[in-house]
This record gives sequence, C-alpha cells and structure tokens, in this order.
Amino acid sequence: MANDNAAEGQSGPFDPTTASRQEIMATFLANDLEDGEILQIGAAMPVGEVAVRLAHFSHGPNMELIFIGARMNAAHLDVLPTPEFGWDRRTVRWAESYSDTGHRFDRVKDWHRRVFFVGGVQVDPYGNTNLIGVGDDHRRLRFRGPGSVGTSTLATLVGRYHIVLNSHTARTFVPRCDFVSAYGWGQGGADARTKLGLPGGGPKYCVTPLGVMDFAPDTKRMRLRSRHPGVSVEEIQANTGFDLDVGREVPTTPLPTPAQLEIIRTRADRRGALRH
Amino acid sequence: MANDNAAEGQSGPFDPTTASRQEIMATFLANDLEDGEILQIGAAMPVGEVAVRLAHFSHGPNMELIFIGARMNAAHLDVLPTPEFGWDRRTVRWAESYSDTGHRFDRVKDWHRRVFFVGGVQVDPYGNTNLIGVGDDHRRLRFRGPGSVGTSTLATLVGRYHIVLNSHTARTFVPRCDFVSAYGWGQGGADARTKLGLPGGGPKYCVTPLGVMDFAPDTKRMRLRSRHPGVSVEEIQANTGFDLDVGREVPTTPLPTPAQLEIIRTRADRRGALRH
Amino acid sequence: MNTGAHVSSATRHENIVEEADAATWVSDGMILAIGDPAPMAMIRQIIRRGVKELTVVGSGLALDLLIAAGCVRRTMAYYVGGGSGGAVAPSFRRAAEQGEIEVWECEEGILTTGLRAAAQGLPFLPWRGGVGTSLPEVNPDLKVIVDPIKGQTLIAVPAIEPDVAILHAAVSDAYGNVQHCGGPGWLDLFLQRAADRTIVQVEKIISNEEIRANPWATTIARADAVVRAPYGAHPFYSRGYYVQDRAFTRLYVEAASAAASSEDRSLLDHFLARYVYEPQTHGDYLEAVGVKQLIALYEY
Amino acid sequence: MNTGAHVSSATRHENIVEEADAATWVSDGMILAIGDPAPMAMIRQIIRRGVKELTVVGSGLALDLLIAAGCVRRTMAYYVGGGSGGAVAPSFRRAAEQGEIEVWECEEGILTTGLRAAAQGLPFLPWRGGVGTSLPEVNPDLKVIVDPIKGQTLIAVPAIEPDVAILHAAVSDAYGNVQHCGGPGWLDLFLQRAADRTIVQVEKIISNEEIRANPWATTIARADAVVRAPYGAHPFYSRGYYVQDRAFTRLYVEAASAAASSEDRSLLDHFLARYVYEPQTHGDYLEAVGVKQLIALYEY
Repeated sequence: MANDNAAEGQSGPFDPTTASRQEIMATFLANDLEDGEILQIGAAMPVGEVAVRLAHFSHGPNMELIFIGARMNAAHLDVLPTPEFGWDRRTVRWAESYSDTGHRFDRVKDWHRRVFFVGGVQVDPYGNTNLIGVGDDHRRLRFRGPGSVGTSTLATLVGRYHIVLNSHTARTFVPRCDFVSAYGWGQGGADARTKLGLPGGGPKYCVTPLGVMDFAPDTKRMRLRSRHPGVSVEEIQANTGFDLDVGREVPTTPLPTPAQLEIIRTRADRRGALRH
Repeated sequence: MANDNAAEGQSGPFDPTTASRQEIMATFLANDLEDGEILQIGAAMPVGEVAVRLAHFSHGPNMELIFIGARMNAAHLDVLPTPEFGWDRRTVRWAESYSDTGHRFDRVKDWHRRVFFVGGVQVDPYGNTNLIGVGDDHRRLRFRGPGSVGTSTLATLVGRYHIVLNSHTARTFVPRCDFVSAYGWGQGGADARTKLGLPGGGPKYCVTPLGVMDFAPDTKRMRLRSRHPGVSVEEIQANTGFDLDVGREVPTTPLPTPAQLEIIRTRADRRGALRH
Repeated sequence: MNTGAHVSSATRHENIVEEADAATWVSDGMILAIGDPAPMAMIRQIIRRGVKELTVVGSGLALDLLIAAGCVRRTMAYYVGGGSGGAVAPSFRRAAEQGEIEVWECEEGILTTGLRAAAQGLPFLPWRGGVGTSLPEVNPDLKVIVDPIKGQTLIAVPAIEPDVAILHAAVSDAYGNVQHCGGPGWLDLFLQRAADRTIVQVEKIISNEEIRANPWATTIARADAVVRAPYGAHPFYSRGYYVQDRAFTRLYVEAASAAASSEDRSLLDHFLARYVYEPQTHGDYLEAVGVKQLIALYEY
Repeated sequence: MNTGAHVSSATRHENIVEEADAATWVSDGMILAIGDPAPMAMIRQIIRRGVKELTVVGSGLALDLLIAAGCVRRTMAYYVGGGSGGAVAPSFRRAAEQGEIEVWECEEGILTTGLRAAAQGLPFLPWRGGVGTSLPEVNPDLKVIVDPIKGQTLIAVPAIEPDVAILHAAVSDAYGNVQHCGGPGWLDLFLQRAADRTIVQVEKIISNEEIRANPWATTIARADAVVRAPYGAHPFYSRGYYVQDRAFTRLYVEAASAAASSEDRSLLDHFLARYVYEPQTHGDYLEAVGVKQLIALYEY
C-alpha cells in the first residue's frame, strides 16, 4: 500500500513536493479509476495516459487499456511505453486484441465500465464541451476546431468521463459553448441526461493545471473542488469565464504519495512527458 | 467451345441423352449465369451447386463462389469438391477470403451482381416462396417449415434469383402461399417490386424436375417456358395447383452439350449427386 | 471514487469457470443465445440442471435437443434444419406444430439486425430484407416503417438482447481472450456483442503470451467466462479439431423423429438418459462416446 | 441470359491498374473517401490531375494536403488534427474559417453509421451518440427522430456513399484480394463497404497461392483496382513496413501553417511543386525523397 513507502518521506528520490502540476493532475485522475474498468485513451492526452498507467500499475490489475484499436492489459509488465508512434504497428505491441477490424462501436454493452477523458476548445458551467470551433456562424468560424473525434458518442454512452484541459483560461471556460460536441449536463439539473435518454453517466471531474472542478449533484453546475498547491481560489476564478461555485474552504489537491510518484517516474511516464 | 467436342457426339462417354433431369436442370441454370457474377450457394442445394461449378469451369473464370462464409475462385483448379463437411474448416479449403467475421450483410453494394437459388415448401404464381410452413394459424401450423434462412434479405437485394425445387407437385405449387418468406412478384404486375422500393431484380426462373417456368414481363405471372425431355405439358399442369400460362408451343429444355456433361461428371459433380 | 492514494499488489483475475458453475448463469425464463459450432458441453449441463422456459436464439440440432429436453418456451431462429436427417429438425417441428413452443419468426438479416441493435445500445435498427413478406404479420415485434430521410419502406427490428450467450471456440487464455481457428462461427460475434454475458467453451486454454503473439487473431476480447471443454462441440464440428459425428447426429435425429411422429419417446428418452442425464460431467459424456469414436473424427 | 451452351477458355482478369489510370476514376465533384494509412501515392496523382470540387471523407494531414492543393469543396471528417504540428490541420483550418470549404460536421460514431447505411443499402441508420449536441443543428442532414419501437430520441444519419474509396494496405494478389499487416486502418473497411468502387494501393503484389494459404487474413475481397505503390503511404506509416516520417510532415505543416497565417503561400507552393507537381510518377516522388530517408523509416 501507499504508506509502505512513507518512510522514504519527503526528501527521498520521489519526494511528493517535487510533483509537477501535470503529475498531480494524473494522480488525481488515477485515484478515481477503479480496478476492472476499461480505459479508452485518445491521442495527445499525456495526462490521461499517465493516469491510466499509474492506476493500472498501482491498483488496477484488471483494467483494460485501449489505445486506438489495441486492447491491452500490462499489469504484469514493468513498464509500458507511451505509444509514441501513433497508429503504426507498434501501438499494439502489448495488445491482447485489436478491435479495429470494421466493427467499431459494435459492442457498447460494457461501456458503463468504460472511462475516458475529453478535451475541448470551450467548456461551459454544465460540463458541455466544444471541439467544433468558436464563432457565431458555423460556416465562417472565428476559430475552426479539429472536430468532435469520437467524443459525442463516448460522452453519450460511457459510465463516466473526465474533462481534462491543458490550460485554464476565461477563453476556454465560457458561460455557454458556441457549439456543443460532447453533451455533459446540458442546461443543468440532475435529470439533464436522463430526460434525453442518455445512458452514460456524464462528466464527473474537470481537471486543469489550476485545480479540480466537479458538478453539484442537484444543479450539475460546476464547482471548485480543489486547487493545486500554490494556486489560489482567486486565480482560478479570474481565469474562469463564469461564476464557479466555491465552498467555504477549498482544499488543496492531494499530492501523489512517494510510491505513486515512483510508479509515474519509473514506469508510467518514463519519457517524463509530465515532469515539468 | 462447346462444339469442339461435338465430334464425340451422341454415343461418346458424355452422350447428352444420358443426362439426368437434375443434370439438365443444372445445365439450364449454368447457361443463365454470366462471367463476373457472384454466386451464393446455400446448403443442401446440389443442383445449384453443380450449376455454379459448371458455369465457373466452362465460361465463368471471373465468377466468385460463396459457400457459407468462404469466397473462392477455382477456375484454375481441375476439380472443386462439394463442401460435404458443412461448416467445418475444410469448407474454406479453396477460399480467398472468409467474410464471416461478424459483419455479414455489411456490403450489399455489389449484390446486383449476385445470384442465388431459393427453395420453398410453397411457391405461388407470382414467384413468392414460403419456408415458414403450411397452415392457417402461424401458432399451430399443419406443417412447420425450417424457417426463412437468409432468403427474405437475399430475395430483396440480389440482382436476380432462381427458384429451384426438388419436386413439382400441386402441394408445392399453390394459388397463394400461406406465408411468404421471400417476396417474388407479390400480387403481380411489372411494378410489383419497384413500388415497394425493392432494389433486387426478383425471381427469373423456376426450375423443377419437370420443366422450367418464367414470369411474363407485364403480369409477372408464372408461365411454362420449357419441359424436360419426356415430360408433357399436361403432366406439368396436372402437378401445378394453379393455371400455368402455356404458350402455343412449349419447347424441350436443352440438353447439356457433351462438353458440358463432361465438366459436370468429371469436375463439377464428381460425387455424382445429380447422376440419377 | 477510491478515497485517496492506493498501491495494491492484487493480481489479475482469471476467467476460467467450471462447467457446472458456468451453467448456473442460465436460469428459467432467460434469453439464451447458442453459437455455431454448438457449445454442446454447456448445453448438456444446462439440460441436466433442468432449466425451463428459455427463449433460445439458436439454430439446428443443438436447439432441437434443448426443445426435446423441455427447456424451451420460445425460439428466435432463422433456420432449424434437421442436418443430414431432414428438412426440419424433428423436435422443433413437432413442438411448433403442437403449439408447445412459440416461434419468434425471423430471418437471418432480421435476426442479425436485432442483435446488432442490442450490441450498439439502440432500441431498434432498420432493415430492408423482408419488406413485402409475411414476417411483420406473423411477428408483431417487427414494425413496417417509413424512413425519415427518404420515405422508403423498411422494417424496424427491435433490439434482441440475450441474457447469456454460450459459444464454442478453439482456444482462449485464462483471461477470456478467445481465438477461433478458421474463423468465428456464423453469428457468434453478433451473439457475443448483443448478450449481457458470454461464456465461451474452448478446446484448450493457452498462455497469455501466445495470445499476445498475434492479437489480431483474437476474436473475442475478455469473454466473461471460459470453460475448458475438449471435444466440447461433439457431436458437431470444431474447426481445426474434429468434424461432425454424422453417425451420432443420425442417432439423435432418428430418436427425435420417432418421438415426434409416433408420440413414442422411448428411443429419445434412452438417448437423453445415456448421453445427457447420466453423465455427470463433460468428461463422463466423452467416456460414454468413447475415445475411439472421438479420434476418428479428427480433421484431415 | 447467355443464349445456349458455352464453354469458354477465357481466363481470370487481373485487377492491377497503373496509378495514372486509377486516378482517372476520380473526377470533379465526386465523393472521395481516403483511408488511414493514407494512400498518398494516389492522392498526389489526383492532385496532379487537378481534380476539383471534391467532397472528401477523410482526416488529418492527407485531407489537409488535398485542401491545400485546391481540390476540395466539402469535408466529411470527424477529426482534422495537425499531427504533431498542432491541434488543427492548417489548411483545413484556414479554408473552413474563410468559408472556402464546407464542413459537413460529424463525429466518428455518426460518420461510421452513415457509411454503414450505405454499405447495407439503407437510406439511413439511427445512432444515439450526439443526441443533445449541436451536430444536428449545424448539419441539417442529421435528423433528430423518435424511435418507432420505444420512443427514444435518436439521430437519423443518412447513407454516406463515396463514389470511390482509396486505401493503402500491405499486400494484394493480382485479383484484388487484399491482406493488411497489423489490422486494417481505422475506418478503412467502412469506407470500402460504403463506396461504389475501391482502389487499394499496396506495398507489394503477392501470389494468389499466398492469399489462399490464409484466407482468414483477407481484409478486402476483390478490390476493384490494386495499384503497386511501395512506400506509397509516405510520409505516413504503413504497418509492417515503415513509420511516419515526422521530419517530412513537419515540413508540410510549417509550409501550410505559413500559408494559412500569413497568406504567404511561397513555402507551400514550393513544397507542392517539389513533392507533388514535379514528380510525374510515384517513382519520381520517391527519388525526390531519397532512398536514404525511406529506409531510415523501417519499423523496428
């Protein structure tokens, strides 16, 4: 267990106070993931990738990791390299199956066990996200986004998902998305998803380099859950384009334990993508 | 060409007058099949199987033969054994691809080039066929049929199909099918299929041990096209439970040429399933 | 959420289940899907347990045996032929004609469509095959619809969602990564995707390393249970291992035909006693068949 | 019907087509689907021909190059990322923001559904993913419907029917029996099934006997044309052969980004001239890249 390594303490080689913000983000997400869950990891999502590996190596020996079409379980391996080669053959180096032979989305029955991470060029107070673009007129956007990828479908069906953003600014956190590519909690309310018949559990956390947000159970409006070490509530609010619900006391996001940091730095993120 | 072997003539080892009725049926069907077509062959359809092989070996080097999930081209082979082992692995012995990996019916775009043969426990004057059963009440049939297999879909979509029956009796040829599992020409009329939006070309011939029927272009009602050698028009009509349209003169179904009979007996039907 | 950080030394669970335990997944009134090649070891175990009132998505003589043993209330089958023994499987034919079972009349394209709807989490999918036929009349679950885009006539097929699918395959690792030899069976992957849970009986368990040596050959990732059943499809074929035992299936068809036509069940009851009820396990069944008969079926 | 009996000595036709001839299958205004790995040899040849007003079902930098070269009127893409070079592909971004191309806004599940509808000969298929989003608002071809069985809200996706799909794969025989190495690309089989005609460019033609030695490995049966194109996916990966040439794609992204942001097309025009217009054939292109660069990309 984590505390086994506590003796190494704060000054050891994996001193938690040396954790970067991205390492803190990955640890927070890893702590949410449960053994037996299915993790689908998109391209260019280093925080999510490391979170998944950390969970898999620390407490998730029955997790299934899906990188692109390759489904793997690597709990028995000392290390799992990031599939830096994109879609070439080595992505499936550790795979046990390859789902991409022309029947994608042909079994969503176990997607209640599936968790994924979604990004966005905009996110609103109800966790709706936008990868389409920014502007009033879809035919002439001010900023054209990359497109919805598979997020509309995944957000509809998976057990839960987390919004993970590389930056936290008022340009990203907007009162209302210009377009919604992944439906989160719509206009709010506990029934925001059930009234549309959406089976998936919706967004649970929104994790950024400044802190962690969640959604109030009744209104499903975003609230500040924790701030990362060294970040103030004011800084977060100032970089958020709408009023965040903030409790009386906002705790600090937990640091990784030394054991977790050791796994991150020696096995889950060997290339050090999150180190700085 | 066929006539190359004509010198061997009527008294050679492949004397056409020795052709069995089933060999005549297979030859008639083979003559209808064109090079480049895709032939889907169901189980327990020996006449159809031999017809396909005869066409493939004689004039169809670009045909694709589909036995169960196995797609093959065997024009280069001297012989193609009947897949007598059902669905075991040897069915695909000559295959070039195997389509049955969970995406059946996922490409019907080339089905206009596909031809198949359908049987039935009943057939009506408009070429509708019934594999469901006989009786008034579906919940208590007098005779329970085997079920529709894939014929409802195939009959809807393929370029054309032929009804091939092992027996020709008034019990099978009925004024109206108790149930229709494969829609042929409905209630008749040239627009019987287009008015339902069915893309397939419908049944072309109905071939039995007594003769060959087709469908009048305007009414799509069944008419007698030819009788097999030794069969009279009266015998056919007496064994048909409705009035067959009969022209002034009903020709005899053509015999196989010696060359065709040689292919049947030495390559297409080596086991002699049709010999008697 | 897990509260706080945790590093666990737990290891990966294996999915190997004993046949008797796996059979308890199937209980009265469920929708059971059986694959092709037929998972006969499990089917015999289910009959032994005396499960009743099943709706069975299946075909052929394996389905017929379940009907003969009184396990079935409803069939969802597009074809119930009698193998080499006749055009229609005997017990199915008799039970359907007597009204003892309900036939959810369908067709291959329609069944496939309903299974796909379940697998995709959709309440229905449309299909064109069967427009104009009697299928929507004799099966009120099939609705004739006008499509919302082009106004064409189609059939809306409701999701078909088996509680349990049971399949037979060549090999699996201990974690349920299944690889077929010579391709998966006819509808098997459709059944697996549509079902809530899937049990795969296999000829052999192989190492995880062997699976990972060729992940593209994995046909089912993480079956919920794998059951060790060498010769487990007997009397039917298992690709890469053995062919159908036609003498044996003929024995069954004769017994079942006699029961169906003459109402004399003695031959059938004898068959069921000897080959289903008396063997306590799949191993006992194989002893009853005899190793000489089994090895005579090896593919060549 | 063929009149009378005939025994012909004709032999089987081969499906091998030269790249220049295959490119003539694509003409102005068509719907063109391009696979992943990207069939770059054919794409360069299509650009050389000056085809215009295409609707392209595709993604990523291959699509971006077609836009940069002025071939595209409309995109049907769920993701047009910039590879390692940025979040959004530069030419796509600029053309969309300027209104020079029309974006048929979709998403992976929705695109897949529309392709499947075409492949199954259906006017539409329903999908749940995207309910509640802006997709049906910004793409009027997507209709929000109430399902006829259970009354649930779904999205009806019309059939997406490419005139031609062009893919890249490992090997094929002369008759168009294609076998991928390491699995077919992401949407490739959906594209092939939906398209009227499919061209597959391959690293290598192999014998029919090699195909028949493992028919289960055949991913596309009888592609309408196969084009010999060793290194034909360069600068992208080809599984089992080579990895992406990141230095080369960076070159393109820099050139295209400069054109998009500063309206200075000189770098981009130079890139297009050197690597697309000046080489007359795929062989010429490979000479321009250089064999040293190519062999440095071999997988390890």
